[in-house]
Amino acid sequence: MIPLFVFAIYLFLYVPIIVLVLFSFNSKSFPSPWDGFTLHWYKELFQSKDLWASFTTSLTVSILSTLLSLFMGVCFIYYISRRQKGESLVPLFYSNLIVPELVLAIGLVSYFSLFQVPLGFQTLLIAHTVLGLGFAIPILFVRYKELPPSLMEASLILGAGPTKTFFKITLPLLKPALLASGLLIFVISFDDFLFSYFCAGTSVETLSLYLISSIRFGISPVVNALSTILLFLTIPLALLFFSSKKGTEVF
Amino acid sequence: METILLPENTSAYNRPKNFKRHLKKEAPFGVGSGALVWQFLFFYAPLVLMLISSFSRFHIDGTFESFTFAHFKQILKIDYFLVIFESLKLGFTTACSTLLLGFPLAYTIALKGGRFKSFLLFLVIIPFWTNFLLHIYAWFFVLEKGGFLNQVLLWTNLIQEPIHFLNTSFAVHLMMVYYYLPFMTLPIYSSLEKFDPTLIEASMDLGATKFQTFRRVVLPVLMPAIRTGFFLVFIPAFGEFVIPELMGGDKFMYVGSVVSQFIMGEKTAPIGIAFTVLSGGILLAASFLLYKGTFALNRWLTGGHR
Amino acid sequence: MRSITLDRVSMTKRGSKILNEVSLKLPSSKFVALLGPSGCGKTTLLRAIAGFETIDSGRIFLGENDISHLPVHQRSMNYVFQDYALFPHLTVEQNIAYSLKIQRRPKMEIEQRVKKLLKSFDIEPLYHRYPEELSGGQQQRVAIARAIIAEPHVLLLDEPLAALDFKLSERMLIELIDLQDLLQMTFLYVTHDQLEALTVADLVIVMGAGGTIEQIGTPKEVYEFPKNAFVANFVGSTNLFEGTIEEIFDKEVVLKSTSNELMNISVADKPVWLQKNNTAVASIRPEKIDISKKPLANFSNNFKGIVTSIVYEGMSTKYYVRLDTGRKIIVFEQNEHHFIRDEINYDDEVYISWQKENVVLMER
Amino acid sequence: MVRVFYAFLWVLAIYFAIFVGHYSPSWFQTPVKSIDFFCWGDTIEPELLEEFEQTYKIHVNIHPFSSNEEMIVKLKAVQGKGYDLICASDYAIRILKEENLIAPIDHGQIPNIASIDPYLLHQNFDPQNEVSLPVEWEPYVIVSNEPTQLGIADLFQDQGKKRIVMTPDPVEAIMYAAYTLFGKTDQLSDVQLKEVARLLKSQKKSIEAYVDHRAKYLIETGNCDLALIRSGFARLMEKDKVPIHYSLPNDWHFINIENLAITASSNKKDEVHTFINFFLSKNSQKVHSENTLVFPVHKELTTETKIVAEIHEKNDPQFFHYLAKEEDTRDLWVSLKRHQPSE
Repeated sequence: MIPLFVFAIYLFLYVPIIVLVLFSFNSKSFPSPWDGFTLHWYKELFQSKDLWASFTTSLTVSILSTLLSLFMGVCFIYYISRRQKGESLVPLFYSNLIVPELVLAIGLVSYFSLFQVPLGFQTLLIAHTVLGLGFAIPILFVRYKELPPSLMEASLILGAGPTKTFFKITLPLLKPALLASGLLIFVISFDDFLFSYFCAGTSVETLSLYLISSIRFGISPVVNALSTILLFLTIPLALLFFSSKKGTEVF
Repeated sequence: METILLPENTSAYNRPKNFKRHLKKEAPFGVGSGALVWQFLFFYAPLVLMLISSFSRFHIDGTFESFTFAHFKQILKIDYFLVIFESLKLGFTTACSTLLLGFPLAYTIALKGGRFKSFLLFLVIIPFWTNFLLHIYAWFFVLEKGGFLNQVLLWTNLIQEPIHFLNTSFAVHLMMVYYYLPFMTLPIYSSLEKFDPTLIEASMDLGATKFQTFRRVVLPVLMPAIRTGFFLVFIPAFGEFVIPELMGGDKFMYVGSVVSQFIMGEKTAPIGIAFTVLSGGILLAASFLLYKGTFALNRWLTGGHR
Repeated sequence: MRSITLDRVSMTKRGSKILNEVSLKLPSSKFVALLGPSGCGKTTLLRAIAGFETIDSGRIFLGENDISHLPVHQRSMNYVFQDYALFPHLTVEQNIAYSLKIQRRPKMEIEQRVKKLLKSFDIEPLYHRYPEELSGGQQQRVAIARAIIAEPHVLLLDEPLAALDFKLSERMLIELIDLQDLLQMTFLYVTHDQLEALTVADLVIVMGAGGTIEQIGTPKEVYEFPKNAFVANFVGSTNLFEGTIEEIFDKEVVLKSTSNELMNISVADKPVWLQKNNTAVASIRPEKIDISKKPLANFSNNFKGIVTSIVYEGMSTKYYVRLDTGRKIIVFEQNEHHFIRDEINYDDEVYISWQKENVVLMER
Repeated sequence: MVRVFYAFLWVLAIYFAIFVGHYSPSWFQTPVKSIDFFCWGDTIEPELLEEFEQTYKIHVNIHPFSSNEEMIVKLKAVQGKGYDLICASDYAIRILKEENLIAPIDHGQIPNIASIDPYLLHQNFDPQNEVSLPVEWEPYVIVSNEPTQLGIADLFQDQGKKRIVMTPDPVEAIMYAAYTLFGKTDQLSDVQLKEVARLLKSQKKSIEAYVDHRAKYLIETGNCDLALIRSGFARLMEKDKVPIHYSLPNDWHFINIENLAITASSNKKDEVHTFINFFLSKNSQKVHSENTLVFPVHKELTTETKIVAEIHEKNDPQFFHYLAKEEDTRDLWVSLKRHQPSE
């Protein structure tokens, strides 16, 4: 039923993950083959303070940047719902996908150093929100254009003012797109490496920075344990993303 | 919905334009301008300033000194161009190989998936959504000398002593394909979703073989999606530097690695910026050429003019 | 109930004049049909009255006050959309109660009025369902209920029955007529189906291309006495004879058509353009023409021709006849022969005749 | 015009939301005596800092940097303001002295100087230790998975199938190659630089990776056989019971000394002197060296290992510094990395 070639691709995708998860339970660190089951690495994982510090930093940055991007996205869609000529401004946001992240990251770093802005939590939040806007506005706009205009007109003629119409009709109908783009921005911001590497400076450490320093140092099964947990945290998020019908169209 | 702007020229609204009236009229712009301000302040301004600062020298304490071509002079050397070319090659090979793998994958999921369709797609999404450093880490386990792959090969005695996979360009390309596969698969998948299979039947009825159908009907219709997927992989792959550093034992130099070394050294930052601007420009030119290339390819495929 | 008056409303969009100095005064609490070919600007006119489109010049009045510059939500009128525009994320009950909730009416009153409407539209069991779960007819009823619950002065309907099948739309049409009688609310009903307009409306407004009003009148007037060729041809089908006026008698006129048939037409008054040998157009309805194999006596106009094609539609039959003079005319005959008659079939020679009173003479 | 007004409102809102968050913590901190220490991330352990704060009631703010170049540029940019004490490698001390960004140290206030291993004092970059005092040091060793006695020159010879791990720092790599070709040199001519480049490129085909941290992993998993890295890493592997042998190169002893220096602009000289004295105390040195496996400077602690003895006996330590202009170093490194040996 599923051709062998595709099965091979899935194997290619999942062998490293399986090996990774498997060896998070191996008692001895990797070089020796399977040695014995242990949860030792998970205990050590929960004791390592700075890992969870970086985890919470990443979490707060992603959540904040997602909320900020969505908030500004919704405001922008409100402006478009009130002034149709606003739609000509949407292409301004398409460039976020065209310009390579590296160029934007370097641009931001030099921009901050030019204005003596200290690199830290704020600069990282700014960088991630710029990224978020680049996703939020196009996705919300596509979904907004899909709504039949007669719905908004119906609400207006029934006595609701343009603002009330936006909150009672347009916004609820945008919810699936909000959920889809919100999740997407959260994941991209949480897993982002480039912006953390350049814009976070030395005072803030995100999960990616912690990972890169521990990987540069070498193998430690604690990272295996962390990966297993992160994998199982992603599954509900992906299920949520799938539940909103609009999910797959986002690409 | 037509704009319900109160037309100024009509009689009822010729009262003197006081500030309050104007404030009310522009209120929606007020609400919406947050995103615009953010976009200008933190996207367009940095890029423009980056362009300017790559041509200027600053005093130590940051005040503007003079326009100079010095930064560029330091990087207009053959090695740096070869580095940029290397990055273009890396981007291109990654994009092509992900296309070779991604297309059949997307095709199978979309058209042959049946009941498992969302599950199969779900499996593609998971690696895409977890932190890619974990996957690099996972590949260490697989590729190293005593790694999983070598053990399997040894066990099936296809080889006598372990092959050297890690810290080679093979490992770099393997990891690039692994990381960028979902970027290529998902756009093609979403356009295959909308692809109506009757086109295939129609072409078959008209006597086209499976291959001809594929070449004349399926491929051209999906060309826009392939183009999106291609650039969704090509542009970021060009700027990739973590994968080559970790998987390639930092033996290779790509645009990303050059820039990350410069930017980190404060004194060398302007050179790094100049190099970013230079490579960004070349990337844009290359993307433009490739973009045109896909149209030419499309014309060749269909014989049409689009 | 107040009604609508338009005063020289005109609007251009993307260069073409959609509404051209439209002025009309709608009678209050009447069922008015706005009829016209697609693209003649009737929907745009309706949307302009509702406020969805801004007019370039002219004014719109509801009763006495000028609402041309009021925003949509302050014009106390309502609109039924062609695609119903029911809010997908709200239940039927919430959809109907929407306008009252906006006006922040007390909860009890809302529930009570919604229940009453649900009962009268017999969609009682649906109140907890979502729009996409309903059939076309049910959605239409909910849309109308939602529009009238706040008792607006005017209800604007934009081809509400276009999406329904024939049987259902006929039934809905009758329901609409009863509803209008009950509410005594002014209905402005846009349609491109002239049959629908003739059956439903107390007053018909026929709009021509270029956004101008061709004729306003009762259905009978518009059908029997079209003002010009366009109205005649658009409302029901007709046979048009262009020609020049040969003689003028006191009650009668003889017209020589371009294919030189001579036809005498009885004329009530003598409009100014009725002069000897200037051009005019005569219109004779197909059902007003009699057809038979044998020549018929005491008809004021008689012609001979050959049947070129026959369209049998069960209740009625249409004969396409080419006269000796080469002109093609359509004859419509109800199949209610009580006695057997000789069958008229393809290629037969027939005699065509009609009375001069049934011909309408119109300006060129 | 109103639009500009609204846009400006947003700019204010953003500025307020983003930047007030940044500066707010400093408003709440109770003003206690504090000094600003500009150093590597792991120069000093948090527990030592707490101990120092308990005993002397001085809080130490750590400002981490990731390379000597970054530290030098930042100090120049602010003319040292905002920092009281810095920790810099040997060659950086020479540059800071020339730029007179660092102030003389009052040896009188630091009794612990007496306990510093004399061998580490009076080095050429600061003969009288006038402006700097060593706080930790590390030699560079060759690590391999079987006992061998190699020199740096051997690493450049063809090692057959053996895989080598080399330093990621261009300055170090150039010095290794230069010393192998021309012996002790201070400055390289363009011709010599080209030869260095050719040597490094010829070595590349047996190079496994240019890393320092990950050398430990590559040796553990048998991916490479030889590595030229700092002794700290080698001792870490020894601690993790990895079967390796490490020894000083038999031709050159490269060592790196980290030194403390007081910024010229600092107005808290007394607090800084007490901190330096504290850091040089036997206990702090012991805790620090055990934690980071670097070699302490304290006299009694240094005699532990045979490597230290060997260095003392040879007494010819080499310190890393630029042998060529920064631009040429950079270009060489880019072309080396881009060079594709015909594997």
